[in-house]
Amino acid sequence: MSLESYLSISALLFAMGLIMFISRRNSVAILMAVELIINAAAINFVAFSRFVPSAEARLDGQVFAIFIILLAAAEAVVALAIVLALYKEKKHIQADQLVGLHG
Amino acid sequence: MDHILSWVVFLPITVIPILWLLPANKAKWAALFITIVDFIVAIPLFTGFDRLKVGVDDLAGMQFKETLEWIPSLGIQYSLGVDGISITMILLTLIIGLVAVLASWNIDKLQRGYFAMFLLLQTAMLGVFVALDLILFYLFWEVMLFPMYFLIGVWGGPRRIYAAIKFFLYTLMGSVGMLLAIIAVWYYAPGGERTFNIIELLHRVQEGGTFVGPEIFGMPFAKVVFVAFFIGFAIKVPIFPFHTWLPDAHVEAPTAISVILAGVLLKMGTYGFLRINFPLFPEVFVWFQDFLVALAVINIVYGALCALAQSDLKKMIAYSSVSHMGFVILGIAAATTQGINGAVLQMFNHGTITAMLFLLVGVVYDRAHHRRIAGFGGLASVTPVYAAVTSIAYMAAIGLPGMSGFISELLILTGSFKVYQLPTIISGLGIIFGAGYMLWAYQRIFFGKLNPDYQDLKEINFVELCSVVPLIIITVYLGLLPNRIIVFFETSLNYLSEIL
Amino acid sequence: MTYIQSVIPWVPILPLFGAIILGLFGKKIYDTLGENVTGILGCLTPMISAILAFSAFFKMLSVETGNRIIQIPLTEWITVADFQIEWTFRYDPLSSVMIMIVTGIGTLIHIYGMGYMHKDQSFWRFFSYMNLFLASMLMLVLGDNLIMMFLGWEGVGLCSYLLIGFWFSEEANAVAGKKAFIVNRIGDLGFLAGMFLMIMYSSQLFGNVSLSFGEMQSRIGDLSQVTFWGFPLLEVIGLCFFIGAMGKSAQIPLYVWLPDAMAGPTPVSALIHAATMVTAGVYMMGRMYFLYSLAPHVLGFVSLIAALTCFISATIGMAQFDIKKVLAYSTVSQLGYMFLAMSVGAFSAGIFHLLTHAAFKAALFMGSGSVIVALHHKQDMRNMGGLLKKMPITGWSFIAATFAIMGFPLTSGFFSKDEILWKAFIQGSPTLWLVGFIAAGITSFYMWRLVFMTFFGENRSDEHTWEHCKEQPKRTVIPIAILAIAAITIGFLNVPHFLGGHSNFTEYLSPVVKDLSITPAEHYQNVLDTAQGKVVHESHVDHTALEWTLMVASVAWTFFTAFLAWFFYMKNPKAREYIMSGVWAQKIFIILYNKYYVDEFYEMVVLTPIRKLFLFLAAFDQMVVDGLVNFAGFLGRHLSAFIGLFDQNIVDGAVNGTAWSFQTGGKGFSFLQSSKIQTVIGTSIVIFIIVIVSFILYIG
Amino acid sequence: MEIADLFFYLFSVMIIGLGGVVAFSRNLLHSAFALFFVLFGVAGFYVLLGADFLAMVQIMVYAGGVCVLLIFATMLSDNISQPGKSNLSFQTVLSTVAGGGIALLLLSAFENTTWNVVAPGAMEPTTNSIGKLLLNEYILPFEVISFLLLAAMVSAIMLVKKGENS
Repeated sequence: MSLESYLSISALLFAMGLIMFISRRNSVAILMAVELIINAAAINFVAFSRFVPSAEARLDGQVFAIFIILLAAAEAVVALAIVLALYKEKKHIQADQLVGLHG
Repeated sequence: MDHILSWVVFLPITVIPILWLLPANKAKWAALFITIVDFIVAIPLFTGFDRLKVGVDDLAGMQFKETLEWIPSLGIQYSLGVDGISITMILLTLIIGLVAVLASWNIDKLQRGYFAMFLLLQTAMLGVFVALDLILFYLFWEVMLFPMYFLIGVWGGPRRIYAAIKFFLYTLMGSVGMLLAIIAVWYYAPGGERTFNIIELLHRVQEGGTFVGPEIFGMPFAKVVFVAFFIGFAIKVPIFPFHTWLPDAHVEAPTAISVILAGVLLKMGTYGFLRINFPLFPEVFVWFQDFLVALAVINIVYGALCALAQSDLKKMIAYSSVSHMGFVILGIAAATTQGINGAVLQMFNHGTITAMLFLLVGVVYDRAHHRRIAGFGGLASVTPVYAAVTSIAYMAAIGLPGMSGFISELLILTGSFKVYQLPTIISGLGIIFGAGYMLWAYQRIFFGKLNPDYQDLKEINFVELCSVVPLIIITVYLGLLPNRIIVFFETSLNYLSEIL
Repeated sequence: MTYIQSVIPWVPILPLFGAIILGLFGKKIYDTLGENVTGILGCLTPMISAILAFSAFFKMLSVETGNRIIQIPLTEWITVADFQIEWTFRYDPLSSVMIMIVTGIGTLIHIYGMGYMHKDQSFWRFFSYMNLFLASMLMLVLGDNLIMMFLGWEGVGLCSYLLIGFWFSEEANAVAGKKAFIVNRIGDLGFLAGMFLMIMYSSQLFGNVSLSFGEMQSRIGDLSQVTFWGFPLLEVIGLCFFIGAMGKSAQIPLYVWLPDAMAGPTPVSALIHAATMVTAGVYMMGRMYFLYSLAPHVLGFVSLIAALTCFISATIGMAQFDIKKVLAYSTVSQLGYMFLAMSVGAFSAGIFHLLTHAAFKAALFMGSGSVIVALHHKQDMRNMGGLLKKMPITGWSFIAATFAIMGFPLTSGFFSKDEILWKAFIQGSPTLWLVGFIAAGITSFYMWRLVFMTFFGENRSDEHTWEHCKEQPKRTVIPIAILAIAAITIGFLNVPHFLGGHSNFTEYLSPVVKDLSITPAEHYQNVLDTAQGKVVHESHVDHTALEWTLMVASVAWTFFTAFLAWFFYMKNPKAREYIMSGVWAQKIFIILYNKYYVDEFYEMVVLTPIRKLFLFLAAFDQMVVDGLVNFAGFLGRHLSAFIGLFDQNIVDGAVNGTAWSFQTGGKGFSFLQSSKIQTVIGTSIVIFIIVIVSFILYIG
Repeated sequence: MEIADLFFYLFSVMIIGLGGVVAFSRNLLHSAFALFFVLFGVAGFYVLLGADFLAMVQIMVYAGGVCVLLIFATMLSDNISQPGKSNLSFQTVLSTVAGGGIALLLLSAFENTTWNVVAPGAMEPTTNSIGKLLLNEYILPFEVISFLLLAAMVSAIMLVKKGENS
C-alpha cells in the first residue's frame, strides 16, 4: 500500500483521539484519548521510516517509535498515579470539577 | 601538568559539591584540605617561574600560558598566563586563603554555605590574577563580587545588610564603567584587528598604536576610557573619594572575610592599574600622574588621620589599610623602578600584615564580642602571648625596619622621592601618624589597669596561633631577605617602569 | 684581619639570639629554673659579645693605622635596579670604641639589672628586651650603610618604647613609652629625608647607590656642588640627619621624651637614656664627619641648638626634686656638650666626651637606682638624706662619679669637657665657650646639690624606710664601683698636648674621624680654594698659654659652684629659704620646676590641633563622603518611592480603567479563562485550523 | 489486490472501528478493552510496514502494559457506568469541529503533497540493526529514557504514597 493510505488512517485515528479527548468528562477516558493520539503519531513515524529514500536512515523512524512507546508508558504511569491520588482525595475524577488551578 | 594554571584556579570549586555530602562541621576540614592541595599544586608555578623573562607586553614572555577558543566569533579566548606582576599576587592569594580558612574555624551558622561561597571567592580571586583576556578578567571580577555579598550579608555583624549592599553596589558601579571601557578598548583596538587579549593590546600599544576613537562628551577618547578604567579600579583600591565602603564592609564582615577583603581584594585595584590601566594608555598616564600622586598623598594622610579618630578597632585597621594602599599608589604614580617594585612588594606585605591585624582583632572579638578600643584595658597581664604576637604585628604595620613593611615603604619613598620631593615628605607624615594610632590603640588595649570583666579572658588558642605565626615568619623573613621575592617581579617591573 | 672578620658579625647576633630565646622561652625558664638562671642567661650573651669586642679591639691595635677600616659583607639585602643595599658590617676605630662602650657598660648594667629587677614577675621579659636593645644598638654602630644604621636606629627606638613602658600596668608608663617612640619617629622622618636625598642625588650622579659610608665619602666632593631647592645639597642633607639626631639624642625641640622616659626601670635609664641610645646622634655625626665638614651653616645651626640645650636643661636640672629627673636633664645638657663639640669640628672630642659621659652617667644612674630600691621606690630627694652611712659603697662611687661629671682635675670629665670648651673657644666663638662655661658651673652645682640632699645631712625619710634602708647586694653595688673607677681613670686616654699627653684617643680615631683644626667656615673656604687651585696657608699658632688660663678659669668656676651648693644645702639651709622666699626667686623656681612649660606648649601647639584635625576629618569622612554615598542611596530610595506613587495613581489608574472595560467585554469569553484543559486544547486547535486554512487559501 | 493490501484494509477497519468504540462508548470499560484491540491493529500495521521488532514491542509494552494499567484504573475508579455524555453540549460541538477540521486538513495536505518516496525495499529482520542503532547513535536518548522511566516510577510511588499518610 502507498504511504498516503497509512497517513490517512493515522490522521483519522488522531482525529478520533482528539474528539474523545475534548468531549469526555472522565479523566481516565482522557488518558485513553492521549494513548490514541500517541499511536497515531507512531504510525506516521513507522510509515515514513518504511518509505524514506535514504538508506542508512532506514530504521530511525522505528527507533523513534520505540521511544514514543516508552514515553507513552512513562506518561501513562504518572498520569494514572495522579488520577488515583486525586480520586482518593476528592472521591471523583470528573475533569471539569478538578479546577484547583482556576485563575 | 601543562594546564597548571587552570588546575590552580578551579581546584577550590571542585570541592563545593562534596561539601553537601559531608556533615556540617566537617565542611571546614574539606575547605582546609582543598586550600592546602591548591597550594601544593601551585608550587611548580613558583619553582618553575623563569625570573628573567619580561612578560608585560610580549606574549612569549608570559609563562604557563593556556589559551582555548571560548567565543571565537568575538575573538574572546580563555587565556591564562603569569608574569612578574601576577606571580606574587597568586602566592599572596593562596597564603591568605589558607589563613582565612583557619580564621573561620568557629563559624557555626550555615557552615556548608559559608565554605561554598568562600571557595568560590578563592577561585574568582585566583582567576582575576591569571586572566589575560579582558572579558575573562571581567568575568572573574564580577564572580568575586557575588560570594563577597553573601559572605558579608549573611555571616556579618549587626549592620551587615547595609554594608553588603553598599559594597556590592559600589563595586558594581565601578565595574560597569570598566565593562564599557573594555568594550571601547576592544572596538577601537589599534592596528585594526580586534582582540580582547591584554598582552596583545599592550604589544600593539608599545608598537606605537593608539586608541583612536570618537570624542565622548567632548573629551578625548583615550582619556575617557582611561578614567573609566581608573574609577573601576580606584573603587577597589580604595582611593580617597571612593573609600567609604571599606570601613563598613570591614566592620560588618566576619574575621576571615575581612582578612581576605584586606589581604587580597584591595590588591586587585592596584593590580588592575599595573596590568591594564596604565600600560594601555602611557601618554594619558603621564597627564594623569600628578593628580594620581595628589590622590595618593591624600589617601595616606587622610587615612592615617581618620584612623586616629576611630573608636572601633576594625574600622581603625580599615583606615590604616587605606593609608597603606595610598603608599602603593604613590609608588605606582612615581613610575620609577624602585617605586613600582616597592609598590608590588608593598601589595604583598600589606596583604600579609593586615591579614595578621584582622586575625588578631578576630581573636579578641570572638572572646569579648565587641571591638571598642576603649572597652579593653590591660589585657597584656591576662594574655601575654596574645599581647606579644599583636605587638609584633603592630610593629610590622608601623613599618619597623627588620620587617617587610619597612622595606617596601623605603623603596616606595625612595622611588617617589626621585620624582616628587614634597609629596613624599608629606606622606612621610603618614608614617608618623601610623605609628601614632597603632601605638595608641595598642596601649589602650594592652596596657594600663586590667578591665575587670576580662580577668578570665582565654589565651590565644592553637588554631588562631597557627594562622598568625606563618604570617609573622613571612613578614620577618621578607624583612631580612626581601630579595627572595623581589627577584620574582623585578625584571617585569623594570620593563614596566620604562614604558610608563 | 680574618679573626676580626669572623668575630665581629657575632657581636650583634649573639644578643639577638639571647633576646629571641628569652623572648620565646623566657617564661618557661623563669618558672622552672628560677630567677638566677634566667638572669645569668640574660647576662651571658652581652658578656660574650663584650669579650669579643675587647679582643677585636686589641687585635685592631696590632694592625697598622693604614688599613684599619674592615668591611665584613654578609649577603645582599635590597637590590632593585640601581639601588643595591647589602648586609655588611664595618669595623673601624670609631665603631670599635662604640661597641666597647655598648657591650662593656651593657654587661655591667645587665648584672646590675639582675639585682635591681629582683622578684619582678616579668623578669625574663626585661632581659629579653635589654638583649634586643643591645643587638639593635650594635647593629646601628656596626652597620656599614645608612639603611643598616637606620635599622639599628629604629630598633633602639622600639626597645626604648618597650622598656620605658615596661611596667605597663600604670597608664603613665605606657604614655611615656608612646611619647618617646613618636618623638623618635619624628626625628627618624628627618633621617629618612636625608637618606632619600642622598639616594636620589648619588644615584643621579653615579648610576648606582649603596649608601655605604666609604662610597658616600668618596662621592662627597661631587655632591657638594649640587644644589637642592636652591640650598647646597650637603647642607640640606646635613640638616635632615641632624633632625634625626635631635629626635634620638634629645636636643632642644625634641628632648621632651627623655625626662618622661625615666618612667622605665633604672637600669634602662642607665643603659639607654644615658650611655648608649642617646649617643646615637653623636655617633652618626661623628661617622659622617666628612659630610658635616663641608656644611658650615648646618654646623652653625647645630652649635646654636647645642648651646641652647646645654644651658636650658642645666637650669631645669637645678630645680628638680626627683633624683632621676635631675640626672635626665643632666644627660640632655651633657649631650648638648657633645653636639657643641661636633658643631665646632672637634669630632673626636665629642666622641671622647661620649665615652666618658657614658661611664660616669651610667654610674650615677645605677647609684640612684640602688638608692631608690633601698628606699622602696621613692625617688623624691626631699625625703632622703644621710644615706652615706647606710650605703657606703653606693655613696662613695656616686660621689666619685660626681667629681668626674663636675670636671674635677685629672678626672675623665675634666679632660673631655675641657677639651670641648677649648675647641669651642678657638674653633667656635667665645660666646659658645661662655655658654658652655656657665653650663659647666650649673652642672656641678646641681650635681653636688643632689649628692648633699641624698647622702649627707640628716635623714628626712620616715622611720620605717630608714630601718630597712641597707646597702644593696653585691650584684648591684659592684658594677657601680667599677664604673665609678672607670669614670675617674679613663680621662688619661686623651691627655691634651699642653698637659704633656699626646691625646692618643684622637690619634686612634684619626683614620676614621678627622678633626678640623680651624673653624668649619674657614675649612669650607679652604676646600673651595683648593678646588680652585689657590694655595692655602696652614696657620700654626701656639695657644698653650691661652689653654692654661681657660682651664684654670673653668676649674675655679666649678669649685665655686660646688661650694655654693655645699653652702646652701649643708652649711645653713636657712640661707636657702631666705633666697627662695624672694618673689622673683619663687617665680623663676616655678618656671624651672615646670620645665619652662615645654610639654604644655607642645600640647597646645602640636597635639591639640592634630587631635582636632583628625576628629574633624573623621567626622568629615563620616558626614560628607559617606553622606554623599548615603545621600545617593537616600535619593535612590525616595526617587523610587516617588516613582512608585506616580506609578500608583496615574499610570495604574489608566491601566485599571482599561482593564475594567475589558472586564465587562470579556465576560462572554470567560470560558476561555476557565482552566478546563479540554476546552483550552479544543479552542486552540480550532483557531489553529482557521489560521492554516486561511493561510492556504489566501496566500498559498 | 495482494494479500498485504487485504491485511491493510483489515487492520485499518479494526483501528478505525474500535477507535470509534473507544471514543464514543458510554461504558468506560468497553472503551478500555476496545483500546486494547486498537493497539493490536496498530501492531499489525507495524508488521505491514516491515517493523517486526516494533510490533512485538508494541504488543508487549503498550498493549500488555499500558492498556492493562488503564483497565486497572477504570476498575479502581468506581463510577464506570456513569453516563459519559459531555456535560456541555457546547463541548461536543467544539470537539467535532476540532476533530473533523484536523482530519480534513491532514487528508487534503496528504493529497497534494508530492512525497519523494522510493518503492519500499525487501523486508528484512530489523531487530539487531535497531539494537545496534540504539546503542551507537541513539545512546544518549536511550540513557535519558532509562533515567526518565526511573523518575516516572519513583514519582508515581511518591504520589501514591503521599496520598497514603496525609
